[in-house]
Amino acid sequence: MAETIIIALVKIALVIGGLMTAAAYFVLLERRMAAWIQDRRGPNRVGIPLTRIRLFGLGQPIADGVKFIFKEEFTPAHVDKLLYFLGPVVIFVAAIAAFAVIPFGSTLPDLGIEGLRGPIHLLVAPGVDVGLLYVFAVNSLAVYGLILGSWASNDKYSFFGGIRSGAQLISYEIPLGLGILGVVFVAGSLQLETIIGQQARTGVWNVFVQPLGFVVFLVAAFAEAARLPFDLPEAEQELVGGYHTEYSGIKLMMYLVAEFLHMITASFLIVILFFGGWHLWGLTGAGDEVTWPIAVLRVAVLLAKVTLVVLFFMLARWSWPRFRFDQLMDMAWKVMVPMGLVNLFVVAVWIEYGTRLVEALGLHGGIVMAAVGWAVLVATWLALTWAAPAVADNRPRLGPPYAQEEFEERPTP
Amino acid sequence: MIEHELNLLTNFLVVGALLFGIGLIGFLTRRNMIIMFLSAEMMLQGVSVSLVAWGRYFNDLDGQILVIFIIAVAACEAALALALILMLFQRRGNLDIALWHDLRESNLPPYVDHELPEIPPYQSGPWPTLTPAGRRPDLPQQETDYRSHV
Amino acid sequence: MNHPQWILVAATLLGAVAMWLLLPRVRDRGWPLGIVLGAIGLGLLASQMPRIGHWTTDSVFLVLAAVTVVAAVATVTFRNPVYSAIWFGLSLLGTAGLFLVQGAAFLAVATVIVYAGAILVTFLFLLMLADPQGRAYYDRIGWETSLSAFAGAVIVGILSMTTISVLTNPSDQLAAAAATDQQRAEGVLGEYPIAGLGSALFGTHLIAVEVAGALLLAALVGAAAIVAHGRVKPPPEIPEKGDPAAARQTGQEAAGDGEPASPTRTHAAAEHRR
Amino acid sequence: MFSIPTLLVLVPALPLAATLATAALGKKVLREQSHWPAVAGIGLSFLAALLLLFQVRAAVAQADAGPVRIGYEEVVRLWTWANVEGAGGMEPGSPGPSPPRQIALMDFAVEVALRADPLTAVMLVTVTFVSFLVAVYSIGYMHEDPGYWRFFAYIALFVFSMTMLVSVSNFLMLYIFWEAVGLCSYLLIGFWYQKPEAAAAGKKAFLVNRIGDFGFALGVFLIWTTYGTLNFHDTIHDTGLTTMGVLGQSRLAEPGLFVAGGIATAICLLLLLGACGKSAQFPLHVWLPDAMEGPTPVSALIHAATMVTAGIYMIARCAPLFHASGDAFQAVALIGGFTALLASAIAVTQTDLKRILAYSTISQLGYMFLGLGAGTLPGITAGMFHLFTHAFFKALLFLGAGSVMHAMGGVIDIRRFGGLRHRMPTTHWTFLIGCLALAAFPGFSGFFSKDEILVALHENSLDGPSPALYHILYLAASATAFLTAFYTFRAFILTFYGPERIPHEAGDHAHESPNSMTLPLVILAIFSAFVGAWFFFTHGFSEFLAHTPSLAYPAMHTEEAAHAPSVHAGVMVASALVAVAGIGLAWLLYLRWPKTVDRLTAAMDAVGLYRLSFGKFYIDQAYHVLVVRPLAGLAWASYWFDRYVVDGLVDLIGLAPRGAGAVLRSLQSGMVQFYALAMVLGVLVLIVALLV
Repeated sequence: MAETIIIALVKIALVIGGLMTAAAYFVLLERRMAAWIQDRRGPNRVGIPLTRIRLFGLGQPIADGVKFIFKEEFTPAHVDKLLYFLGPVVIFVAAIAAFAVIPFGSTLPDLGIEGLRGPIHLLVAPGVDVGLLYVFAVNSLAVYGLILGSWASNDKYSFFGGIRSGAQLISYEIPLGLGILGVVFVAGSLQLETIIGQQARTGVWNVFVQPLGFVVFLVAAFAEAARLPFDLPEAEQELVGGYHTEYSGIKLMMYLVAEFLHMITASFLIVILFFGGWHLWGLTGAGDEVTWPIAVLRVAVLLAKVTLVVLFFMLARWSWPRFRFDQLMDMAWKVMVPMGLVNLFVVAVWIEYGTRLVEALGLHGGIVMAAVGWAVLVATWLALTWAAPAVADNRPRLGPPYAQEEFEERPTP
Repeated sequence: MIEHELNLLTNFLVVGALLFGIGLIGFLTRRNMIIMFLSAEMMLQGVSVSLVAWGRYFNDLDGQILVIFIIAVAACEAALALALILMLFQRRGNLDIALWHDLRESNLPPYVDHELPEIPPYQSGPWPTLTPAGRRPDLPQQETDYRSHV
Repeated sequence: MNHPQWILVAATLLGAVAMWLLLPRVRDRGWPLGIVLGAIGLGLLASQMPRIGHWTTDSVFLVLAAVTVVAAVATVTFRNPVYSAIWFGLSLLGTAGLFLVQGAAFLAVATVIVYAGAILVTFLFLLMLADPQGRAYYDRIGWETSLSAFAGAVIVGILSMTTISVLTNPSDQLAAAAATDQQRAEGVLGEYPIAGLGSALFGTHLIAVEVAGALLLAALVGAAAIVAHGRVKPPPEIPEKGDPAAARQTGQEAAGDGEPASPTRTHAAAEHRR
Repeated sequence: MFSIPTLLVLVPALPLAATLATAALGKKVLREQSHWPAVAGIGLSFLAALLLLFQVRAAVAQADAGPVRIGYEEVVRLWTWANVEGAGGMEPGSPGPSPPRQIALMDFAVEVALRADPLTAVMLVTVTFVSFLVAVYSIGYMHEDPGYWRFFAYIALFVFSMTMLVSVSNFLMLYIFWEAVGLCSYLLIGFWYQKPEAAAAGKKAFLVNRIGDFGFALGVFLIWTTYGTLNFHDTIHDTGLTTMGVLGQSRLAEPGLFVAGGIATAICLLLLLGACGKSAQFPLHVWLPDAMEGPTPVSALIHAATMVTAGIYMIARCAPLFHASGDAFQAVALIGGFTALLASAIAVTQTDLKRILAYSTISQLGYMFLGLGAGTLPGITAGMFHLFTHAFFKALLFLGAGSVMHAMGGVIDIRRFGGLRHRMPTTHWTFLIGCLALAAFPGFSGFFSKDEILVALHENSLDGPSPALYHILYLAASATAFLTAFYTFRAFILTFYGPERIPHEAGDHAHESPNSMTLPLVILAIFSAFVGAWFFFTHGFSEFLAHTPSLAYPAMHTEEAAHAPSVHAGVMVASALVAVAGIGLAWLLYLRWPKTVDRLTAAMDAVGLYRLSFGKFYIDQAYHVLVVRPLAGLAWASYWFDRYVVDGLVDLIGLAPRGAGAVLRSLQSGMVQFYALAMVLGVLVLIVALLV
């Protein structure tokens, strides 16, 4: 009992520490990437203090953190004090708590410590049956952090940002769920470990067989993480700083870190659900029995994949302009939800009939399924571009039709 | 272990009853339509807790399934209630349920609050005042106290 | 009526008085006394409830239950509706925890996702949009507080008394109907409870699922229709902050003569056409 | 081509078509030509009736040669209007012997059937002929009336109803057209409905008729329960079995099949009540004089040929029933005699020309009742014969009076005009013929028909069931004859002789009427003069009528009545003397000694007789006091009771919920939470009640 608790505490400490560090350095990475894309240098000076060693600016995150922590904790006079405090705490806690069920690798072999028999799972809370749903639940609580903070700030820019973020996050939770439902169908479980295990066992990553679900999930994950092109809540050109306009100091840091943690969470989920998690063909093996090299390799593969996805996030930030808010909503309800439903339908039909058919025909299930998946993606995409060209049309419009109707004199009932 | 399960059931049922009763009180007394709605949802929560407890006691998944349906129905209810409350709010600019008593008997007078509570005055903080360039700011004593002198 | 039941009656009465003191009234003095009395009443109630078993389980349950119930009380008693909503969210989290204690993990997660994540957030939106200051007069006047508090407390008291008295001395039938731990470990507390839930949901209750789906669709369409077509006129002038009389005045006027045509609005329409 | 069934249908169908055409087209299309459909329809109907008469005559002759039947009849079944199987309530023919042939008695089958027999044929000819002449006359009389088209629509409808009434073969259908005739009379009497008197007269006719109709309806019910059928004729079923009609030939063949005793008397008295209403006999005669308010052609139509004859026809048709009861005929005779005397006594003093004629109509109808009341075949045929002749001369008189009225600008009071014989020669001569006929001057039609009635009465007084009664009635009839002659010529002399006086209302109208009005007068005058003598000396009428099944009833044919009506010289001479005496008295009094009239009047008034007669024996007033006032009082009492007692109770009952509602209304506050709280408290109460 006590050992279990100790192990759990160790895991928690490792996860939090690692995550904070990772978030800090991802900030640096993002700044450097931005500089690279914009053809400037970026932060490259801060190294080890009191020396001339620069280390490519690797000291910058530490300096930023110190600055955040020691800055004056300024609370404006017109805010709702309690909620103003509660906002960043909620979002930070939610962002951290999501990692309770996210695996960082497969397992470690037996350590040989008395009282600790069996392999050690590389996640904080192993065996949670509702793992994926837990992530969603915690993620949905993060909205509170945004809107409470924004409302408590008693500032119109903050409030606009909070309202926008709330609407956006709630709306995109639906395509997010629809995107993963196909994966859950195939794996037959909500546990992330099981999902990875299924992909590793068959050797077919879900991205190959369910590209449509992947597209839906990827877009929704971008929106959930409020990353550009979906960073409406904190659109600097419109809303000063969005929901955290009035924040400073460590509270602002909590918001920023939480935002990065969301991105990291999304990356983990993308990798785990669609890119096979720790699995890499011919390198990591597929079974539950692990040796030390295999275990380390799996962790490395997983983290490498995650890093790649994070890099993709950052790349995307400087590649696409921001959506307008009505386009954002149209995208969620008119494009993503139908696509998710199509994906769900195809997967359900495949599981019900397709596998048996393929077996009867003696074909390779994975290849056929991948062909079907990509065909569905192409067909859906074509249908959407034909049916809803306005979604892809970024030109300014006069607004929805009823806006004109507003000026019509209606008979009072 | 039947003792354990029985005690568990008792405790959860009492908690469910408490939630139900508090929600009931809230529904009856609060005049904000949204709070009334939340109170109604709280009553549903109380029922859900009881259902789950009974389901566990009898080892019957139907209790949990009923709660799932409660959640689904609550979602529908929330959608419609939100739309309706929004409509009502747009018409009266107010969330007070007591304004909506048009269906009363025609010769009854409308409901009027005879006494209104004292509302604490809004605490306005010190606002910065800007002075023209080149002059020393003539700040009031309060603000000069509030600002740190560097 | 024996000794424990008198304690429960006392707890009920205390709870009624405490709720009355806590609920918003015109002159809302006495809420500290209400907190004290409510705490005493809840304590009395808790003292009469049987302990579950191990102290860890007990303490986990008690903490969760206390959080849930206190948050619920705060929900209905707080003057600021935004705070009420936040407290309700906390109450929901407590309920989710209670579900987890019961072994209903899926329900816990579903409650958080649906209630806290979707429903409550949208209502919080509306609250924030409708009353940005949280200082409306109608949140400071309860309606029939004494009678309602009494009725609610009596219902809780009767339910608690009945529950406790029946379940502490269960009839043979009730005791026999209980499942064994073995059964429970294969059923509701099994290794994959969600799988069991899913198969029950889509097996036995398939038609109910279909009906619920149809209901959801209908509610979706209905809500969209209400919002899209129910808009008759723009909201009237939002009254001065902190002036409940003016707010009430506006509301009464609107209540009085139905939907008066807004002259400025017509004028604006004419302007627009020109 | 013109077989009996075709003609039988054509006779009523043509007026009906005329009605529909006039009603549909009259107001907008025909306008001033609205008389054409009615005149053409009724004229053609008359031709059809005439043809029918000849066909029937031929058929009667053949029937005489053929196998022995009870009279002659031919029934045309058009369709079955209603057939309720097993609707009857009594065993078939239970009061009398129940022959095995009677089956399906219990079915309530109402056949729309028309019958052709001598009685119907004669009636049809009379009705259509007089109606045709009246219609022609109306072309001139109603000229420029705003309701011109409406008038002819009503006339045609009236003729349709009357022809149907005399030709249907079912008591129910008879009743229906009985009512239809009443409706038409209401419409026509109240034709000038803007005039309050006309509207009141129409209403009065309708209401008084209702009393008689009610009796008639009860009689029909009683016939149904007694005989189990309402058809006159026998019905031969497909199975070869026969349902005996009430007046069917098979029943007539065996006199024992008629129900006798109290029920029969009740039936007959009820039917008699109906006949009294329709034929204006005492005590229901009061409507007829008031009916003068209608247009004059209407008066002619009602008095002469159509409405009032319905009662006579019905009693003649039901003669076997009356005969079966035994006493009923005496009641008929009593009412007839009394009415005849009463009406003639009233007519003596009246000053309104049309009113004199109206009372004379009542009186002559009483005469017909007397003839029917004799109960013997000669008596009945005499009554029908008098009806036949009376139709001509009374129509003549009315139309003549109308002509006078037309010329005098609507003035009808005989005291205000006089000496018109030079100004209106045609009217004068035709009116004279009519008066002679009415006064039963020897040689004119009225003399022969009236004489036959007197003969029948006289024979009954010699040997019959109650000779004393019939003797008194004979004397009364003779007195009536005297009075009739007197008042007829009083009116005639005052109108056409003496110094010429013309009321100022006449203006330049005081001249002879147009041809369309005088031509019918001439025709009618010719018939009035000669038709009686013709039939009297050929005996054709009585013999022909005797072939009617109802009248061919064996019991009627007592041994001395089997031959044609005898020429009873004594009675004839007496009646002739009486008539001449009456005429002479009138001539003396009003042309020679006008002063004596005043003295006589004063003398009579001294004992109250004049006033009594002039006031029509105060029967209307008596009705007012005896019937109308108590009814009004009762109605007022009922109103008071209903208004204050019943309504008060109801209001009281209504007040209780209102009071409760006033209390409970405050609960309906419209506040959502109030309702919720009420629900919660209710649940609480239930829980507590359950636990305690």
